[in-house]
Amino acid sequence: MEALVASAIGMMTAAGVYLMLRQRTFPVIVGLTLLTYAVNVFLFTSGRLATNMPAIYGEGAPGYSDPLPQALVLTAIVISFGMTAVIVMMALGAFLESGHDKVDMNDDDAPVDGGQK
Amino acid sequence: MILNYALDFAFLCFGLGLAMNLYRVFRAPGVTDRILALDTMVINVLTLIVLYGMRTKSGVNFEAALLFAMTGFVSTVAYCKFVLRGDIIE
Amino acid sequence: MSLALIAALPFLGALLPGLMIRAGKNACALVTGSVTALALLMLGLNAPAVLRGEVVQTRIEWIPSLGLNANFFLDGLGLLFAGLILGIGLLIILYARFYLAKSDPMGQFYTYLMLFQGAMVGIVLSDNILLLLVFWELTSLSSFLLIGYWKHLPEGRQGARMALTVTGGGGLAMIAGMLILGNIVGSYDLSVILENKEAIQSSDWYLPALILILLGAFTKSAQFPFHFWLPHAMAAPTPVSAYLHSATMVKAGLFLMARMWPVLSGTPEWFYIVATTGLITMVMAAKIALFKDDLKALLAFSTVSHLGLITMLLGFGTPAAATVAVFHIINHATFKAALFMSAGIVDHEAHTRDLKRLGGLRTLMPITFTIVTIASLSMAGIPPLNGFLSKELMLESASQTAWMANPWLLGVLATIGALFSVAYSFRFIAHAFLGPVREDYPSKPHDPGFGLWAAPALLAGLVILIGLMPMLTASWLVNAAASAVTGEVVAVKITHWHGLYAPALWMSLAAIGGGLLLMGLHPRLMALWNATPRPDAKRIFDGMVEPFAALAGRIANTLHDGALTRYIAIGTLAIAAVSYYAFDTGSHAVGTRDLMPVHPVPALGWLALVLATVAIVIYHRQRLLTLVLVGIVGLMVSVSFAYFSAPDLALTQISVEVATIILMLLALNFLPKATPMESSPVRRTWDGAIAVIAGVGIAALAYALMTRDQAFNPISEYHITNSKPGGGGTNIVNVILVDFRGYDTFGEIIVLGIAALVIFALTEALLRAGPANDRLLAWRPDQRRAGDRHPMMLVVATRVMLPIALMVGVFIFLRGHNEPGGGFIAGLIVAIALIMQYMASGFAWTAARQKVDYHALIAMGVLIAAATGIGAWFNGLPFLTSAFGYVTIWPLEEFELATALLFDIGVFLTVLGAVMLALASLSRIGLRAGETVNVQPFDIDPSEGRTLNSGEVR
Amino acid sequence: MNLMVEYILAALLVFGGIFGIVGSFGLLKLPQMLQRLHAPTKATTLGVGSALIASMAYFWFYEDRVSWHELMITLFLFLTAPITANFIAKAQLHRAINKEDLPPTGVGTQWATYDPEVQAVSPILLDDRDPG
Amino acid sequence: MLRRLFPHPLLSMLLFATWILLVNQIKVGSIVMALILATLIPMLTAPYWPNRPPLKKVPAFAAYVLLVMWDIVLANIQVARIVLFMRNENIRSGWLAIPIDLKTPEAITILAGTITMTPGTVTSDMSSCGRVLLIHALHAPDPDAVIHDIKTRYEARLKRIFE
Amino acid sequence: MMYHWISVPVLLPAILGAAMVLLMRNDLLLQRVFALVSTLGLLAVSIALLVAASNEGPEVYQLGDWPAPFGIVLVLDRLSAMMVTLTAVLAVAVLLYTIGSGWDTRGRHFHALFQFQLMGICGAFLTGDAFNLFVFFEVLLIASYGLMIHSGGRDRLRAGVQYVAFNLVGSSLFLFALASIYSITGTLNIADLAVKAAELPQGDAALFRVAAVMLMMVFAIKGALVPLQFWLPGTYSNAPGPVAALFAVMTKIGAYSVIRFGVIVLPTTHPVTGTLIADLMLPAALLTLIIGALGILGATTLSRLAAFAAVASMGTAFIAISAFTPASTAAALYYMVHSTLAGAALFLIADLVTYRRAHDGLHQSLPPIAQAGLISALFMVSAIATAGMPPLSGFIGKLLVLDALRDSAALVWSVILVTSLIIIVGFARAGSTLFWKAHASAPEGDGATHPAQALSFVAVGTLLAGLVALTVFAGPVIAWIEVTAASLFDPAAYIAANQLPEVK
Ligand code: NA
Ligand code: NA
Repeated sequence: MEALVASAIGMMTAAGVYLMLRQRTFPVIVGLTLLTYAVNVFLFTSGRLATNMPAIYGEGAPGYSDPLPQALVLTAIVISFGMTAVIVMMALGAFLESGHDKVDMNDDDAPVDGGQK
Repeated sequence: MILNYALDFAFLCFGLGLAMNLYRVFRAPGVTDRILALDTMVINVLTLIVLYGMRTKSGVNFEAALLFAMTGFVSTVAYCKFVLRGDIIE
Repeated sequence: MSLALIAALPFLGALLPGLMIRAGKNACALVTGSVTALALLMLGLNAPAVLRGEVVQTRIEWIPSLGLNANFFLDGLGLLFAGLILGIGLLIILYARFYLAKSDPMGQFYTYLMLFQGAMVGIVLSDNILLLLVFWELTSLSSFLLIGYWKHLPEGRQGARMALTVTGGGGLAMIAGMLILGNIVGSYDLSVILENKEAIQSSDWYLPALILILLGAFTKSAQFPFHFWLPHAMAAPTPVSAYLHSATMVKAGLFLMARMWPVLSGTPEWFYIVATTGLITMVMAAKIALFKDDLKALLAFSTVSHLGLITMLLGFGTPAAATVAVFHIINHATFKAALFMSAGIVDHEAHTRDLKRLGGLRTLMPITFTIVTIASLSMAGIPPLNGFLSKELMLESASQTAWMANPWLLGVLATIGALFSVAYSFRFIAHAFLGPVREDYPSKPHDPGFGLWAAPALLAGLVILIGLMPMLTASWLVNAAASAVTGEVVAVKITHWHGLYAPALWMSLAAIGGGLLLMGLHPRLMALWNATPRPDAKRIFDGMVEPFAALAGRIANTLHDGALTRYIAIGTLAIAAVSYYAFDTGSHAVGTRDLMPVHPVPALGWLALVLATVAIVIYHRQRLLTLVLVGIVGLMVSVSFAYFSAPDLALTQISVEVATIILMLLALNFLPKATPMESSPVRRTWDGAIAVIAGVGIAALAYALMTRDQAFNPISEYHITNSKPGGGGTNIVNVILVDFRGYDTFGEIIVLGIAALVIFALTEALLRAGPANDRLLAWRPDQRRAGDRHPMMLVVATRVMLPIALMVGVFIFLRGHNEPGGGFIAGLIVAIALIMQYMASGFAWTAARQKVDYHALIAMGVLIAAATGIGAWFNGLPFLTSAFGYVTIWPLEEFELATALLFDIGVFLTVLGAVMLALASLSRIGLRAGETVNVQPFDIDPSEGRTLNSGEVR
Repeated sequence: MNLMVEYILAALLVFGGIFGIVGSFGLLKLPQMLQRLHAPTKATTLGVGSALIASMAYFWFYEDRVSWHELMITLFLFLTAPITANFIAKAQLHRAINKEDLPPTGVGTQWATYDPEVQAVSPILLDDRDPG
Repeated sequence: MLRRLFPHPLLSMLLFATWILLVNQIKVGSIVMALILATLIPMLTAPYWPNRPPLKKVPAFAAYVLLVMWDIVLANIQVARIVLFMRNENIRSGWLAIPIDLKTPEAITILAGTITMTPGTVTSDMSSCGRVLLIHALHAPDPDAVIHDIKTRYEARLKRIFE
Repeated sequence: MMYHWISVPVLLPAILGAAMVLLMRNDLLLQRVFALVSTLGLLAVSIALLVAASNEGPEVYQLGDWPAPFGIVLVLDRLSAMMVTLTAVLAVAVLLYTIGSGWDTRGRHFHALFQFQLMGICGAFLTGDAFNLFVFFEVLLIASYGLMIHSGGRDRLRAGVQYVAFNLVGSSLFLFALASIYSITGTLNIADLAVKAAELPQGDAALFRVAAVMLMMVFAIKGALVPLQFWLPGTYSNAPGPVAALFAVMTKIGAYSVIRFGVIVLPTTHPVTGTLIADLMLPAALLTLIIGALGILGATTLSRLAAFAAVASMGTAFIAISAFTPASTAAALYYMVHSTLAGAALFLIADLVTYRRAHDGLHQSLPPIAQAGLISALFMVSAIATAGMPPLSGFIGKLLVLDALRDSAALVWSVILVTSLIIIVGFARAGSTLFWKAHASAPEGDGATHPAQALSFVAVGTLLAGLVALTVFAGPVIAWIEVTAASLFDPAAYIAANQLPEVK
């Protein structure tokens, strides 16, 4: 199972990185989302894998999986949700301001050096 | 114990169902098919969760299953509304 | 203390002109002059002791740990230089008062001048080489301001930059040299360093230190090949030139060589570097000076030449030569300052300083003519003026020194230098003042008022005085200074006549004769000179600096051109490479943990996840489809959390998932629905390779970590043990969230709250007048839109489902402490329920019926969470210390009252408020884009058999 | 008794499994999109319902605790399935089906999905106020 | 007063039951909590459900629910047969337009939902006057029979219950 | 003694930020007053903490009353107190400038975001927990996203997207690193990490090294270390002036974290990581300095020049840090304080210019601006400071760095000194174009008239006064910092303050 989980993390990372290297904001954001999934699962696995051992008293399970990474992942999920919301909105704003959704600023009408404030 | 075999059978059925949904997601003439496949997938997955709960004699994931049903519905409607109108909250 | 005060006075004085300028130019000049005079007076008070051979010291601790202290000392050399700086400074102040035009901001000028003066005084009084460096670089800075004083002149700006570049750069080299010196000796105090000649010259670091320090000295003193900046600095107002380029700044380099002479000189390295450089500079600059038509340029190159002369003398490394150098420093200061000021007077009166346009001024400006004649003859080395005295001694020294075992080379070359010197000095007099009076001066010249010629006249007087009575007027100073330089008692004997057999006599005569000859040949030589292509210093400098600046700009700006994709590619590769290196160089033991068996259904889930991920990459150009596929990935991640015993995570992941997708759908409405294919196959291959590297790396890391046991018992064992007894909850994950690590959660909800605020603020900005707003107003849907915005079935179903969902939310919230759930998930569930309502009947219709202030929700949430945490203070416990108890209130069952629950309410409110505020903001963008608001919950009313909400579009 | 319960449970599971797979299979097999819509809407829902009931009963009889959550889920699915189907059908109508291929409403009006009138909205524009 | 307190009594009952289902226990505490929530939440959501459906016969409604549940089972068997055993080219799918007499949105929604969940039909759209439903039938060799079936079996009952 | 006060630098801005959103969302005056009062309060508290930290050893604040390493702790030591105080000083100046220049009127929620930003920064400095550091990184980042795009505009938004995207990669890397660390050591508390990491079994070495470099690279992103510096110029030059000024301390958070972890958890004597970090960091830092210097020389706008100056200053700081000796760390800390103030001043001055010229291009000569004399003087001072010319603290800082790195003098000194020259030339070119060339193109007094903006000038003056103070009192300041650095290299007190249980 460990190999499957690790390869899934790797897949999501690779796909995320590939999409982040695209030239439009939308795939970049999707890429970031995928990377976030990968990170969350990776963080989760730092408590090692366990089935049927939820970290809850009185479930009658033989033991408890490590609850700490779970709490950390929860925090990470929430934070990345906020971040995703912000970048989605910023990408929309950039699109509305410029009329296109290119990510790179070097190959279009925008002056490289900031220009008009 | 026959119940175990039945459970295995159910696992098999819903698992195969999941696989079929997956195939449909990839091979679909249009996005509506994919939305439908995803919707069905959610249902199959939540069933698998419940079956897994039976196998492990634990109900700890049932809220998750309930939430899957809820969110699956909301997201299906959202995708459809997007296809229909573009603006999903207008 | 008094020495520090002498150094500080000019700086304090720098503040005054700006304040006094309102009181008029005279007051301004007077104040500035008084300060300088006061400093000079204080210096004078110290002079007797110094002349007695004592060293006056002042020590103030500044940065003891660095060895940088405000230590000053005054010996003969310092006295000489400080006297020159302050004395000539005083004259310059007087001169400048009358020189500057009405439109020139005089306060600024004096401020810069005083800054410069302070820096110079600081250099010559420093007993700490780091302190000396401070002042050294300050002279570069203040001279930058002075040279660029006439902002409107491009040459001024250019000259200032050039001077700063060269001298500042030299200064930086000197920093390194000084640090090395300090490291060799173990102290940065000059008085200590000067006593460690052995240690320094035997060190491996001697040569680097020497070169670096000399770089500083040579650049400052405009020695070959760094001489080019000085003529361009002539764009400065003449008082500046007179001050900086005769008496002070350029002499700083000489001062430094003299100062370090006891420890650095005497080695072959010193000799060949310093003497050779000086010699080349002397000859070359003298030759150039001859062909300059601009009076100030002529004087500038002459200065370079004389600096070369002095450098050469110092380079000889003998006490005698060093003494001559000291003497010539004095002489050069007097005649050169006088000449510069005179040139300024000519310029001031005739409005030109071009020798081709001058001539015949002798009768028009007799006073100036007299001064110039005296000073020029001294410069030419004509007896009995002071220039003659030192030049003769110089020739003598040169004739006695062998270069590369060649006994006569130095003598010949020195004579040639002197010869040119004679020629240009005469040319100055002849071409400016002699000859017929012309009719075409740009302005009718006549002698200026006393104020302007007083200072040069005084200097000319000194030229004569020293020339006639060197032993009376100068020898004491030369002795004191030379003793300080050489470290042995010097008692100089200066005479006009050294006897017929002194080679210097013949060399001198040859120089004068040759000079006159050259003078006669000048027109022809000038033609030849003009016909010879020469490298133009400015062009060469520009040719080096401008392309370098352009190259620098190209490198930096090309690297940072806003290509995020490249940034990420480079970053990813760097991270991967460094991580791989770190792994490869460490020892790794393969994990021995028991692996978990693979069951078919989880394997199927894995397959779904991987295939969906692959599909995203393949289909990523179809954006809606991408989001559907992201939904699958999210679903699979969420269900794997459920499978691997993390129900809380499953709940959170799936609800965040939906909220994210809805946000992205809302944004996608306005964005293009497809991504164009833009990258080349090569680029895609590259990107793919980078992605694979990252993916494989992370997968390998994950696998390696997962299959190994933790080296130590994880801290979570404590959480597992203490969750119920210490935290009062049976859901350990939740207790960690709201209690053990409640502080994380506090930060996390603030992140979410901020996200909503950012989205709100951004929306406001987009909806202001501007391109975004224009685009929204002109926006038309880019996809065909179906009728029936609010289908009835969904609206009706929502009427039942919304309450149920809210109930689920409450349930999930209340049980969170003990079972999967909690404030965060509950907040999301309620938010999703509301989203359902919004999708059914539209945002505006829904929001209008429930006036909830989302800002307030967020803020209340944060405040409740904070207040809960702070409550613990009143029990003397730290922030976020929880309390819980079990309470029975009839008719309710026994239930738990925990502060953590209150904290969780804060979480709940913030999450709800944040999600809703974000959605509200996006909906406002929709409204601006022409969405309208329905008055009925759905569009079709079957009871009346008609379309509700109908009417005009927009 | 126990055996009886076990057989009933097993039957429920098998029944549920069959319908579950029929739903997904239909999604694969049927040639038209709207035909495919039928399969999961009904079969899967029922299949899931059976499985959920089986689970509920299982916990009731074997684990000695009542788990009503399955009932909640079932209820929820039955409530939402028609809405989902309706939306997917509407989306398919909008995307891929000409209104000429549909029967007339018979009352003179159009089908809502195709009717621009239904898009038409109230002239009352809320001012663009701060909703938060 | 009571109307303000319980704008939708049936909803409140449903919510009450929901809470009990959620907490998995019938104790005094949970009942009190269920009462509180079943009162509060409908009050909170009342603005979104402005009208009050004229649900007249609750027992009839219950009977209707049972009927539909039975039909769902039948419908599934029927669909399963078509999916599993019928060759695709033999499937006679088609569109039906069913005029309806119901006026209440809630009733129409229930009817539409019922149609979707029962034999071979899916409610796909509605006419813009709200008087005709567009139904897709998976296999309807005899469309009129289907329409008749729907009108008598479901619509008539709903009409009795709601109007 | 100061116990509860340790939490105040985080709680005060957090509560005020929330209160602003709740109560004074639509009243700018009230926001300004409260923001100022609260920031001054933060300054007062931080100074009190600084005094306490100077007089006593490290003090640990156990949040939730849970002992370390199980709960999260705040650690007040000299370093964290210093950084918090620096933040507060900077915040006061930036706030004054914002109010004076009216930047806070050009968009919503400036003050709330500003307070949250302060909360994040202070939280990052004070925390003694690695994962909590991540959380506060995110707090300060997301607030910075909002501040960066404050008032919107095309280029700012597009640069903002890049900023966010790149930092999200950084955040992901942070989590990868933290997960690896927890996976290996089972702990998150920094002191506990220090103890446990030193006793790792051989088999964990390679993985721990990977985790360590990943963590350090996260900090390198924040600290704009080559090749992870790309995000900085575009971000800083497109951010509103006062925001860019506030960001001057953000890069220092990266440097701070490198010091905190590099010295305490991963010292060069560490059996597993050894000099790995140091070896990798030095070349990167040298390159950073070079890139920054080239950028300054080739800058096309004043704000980009300021941005590259920030890169260069980080290069210098990291050069010092990379030696990982008490002396070099002290040099780095002094230089960080200096460059925070100097960099901020430069951004504010750039904003003063930009505001008056409506453009801050360095290639166009435009009419002279109002108050050119004063502004050019301020520019000169900040340029001197930034370029490391005497007599200001930049020079002292550079001398300290040079002195501390005498062991690798040939390379390091050459790079630092040559880049210094490049920087000087760059500043001279920029200044003479901006302030001198303008006079060539139009007679003085033709510039548009602008309100005096006294507060803005007070703000810049405050920062420059800080630099002067840093120079004049360099002796005592450096002495204090040397003690701080020494205490970092003897982490026993830091670890003891955490009162860790025995390692099992
Ligand atoms: Na608790
Ligand atoms: Na369905």
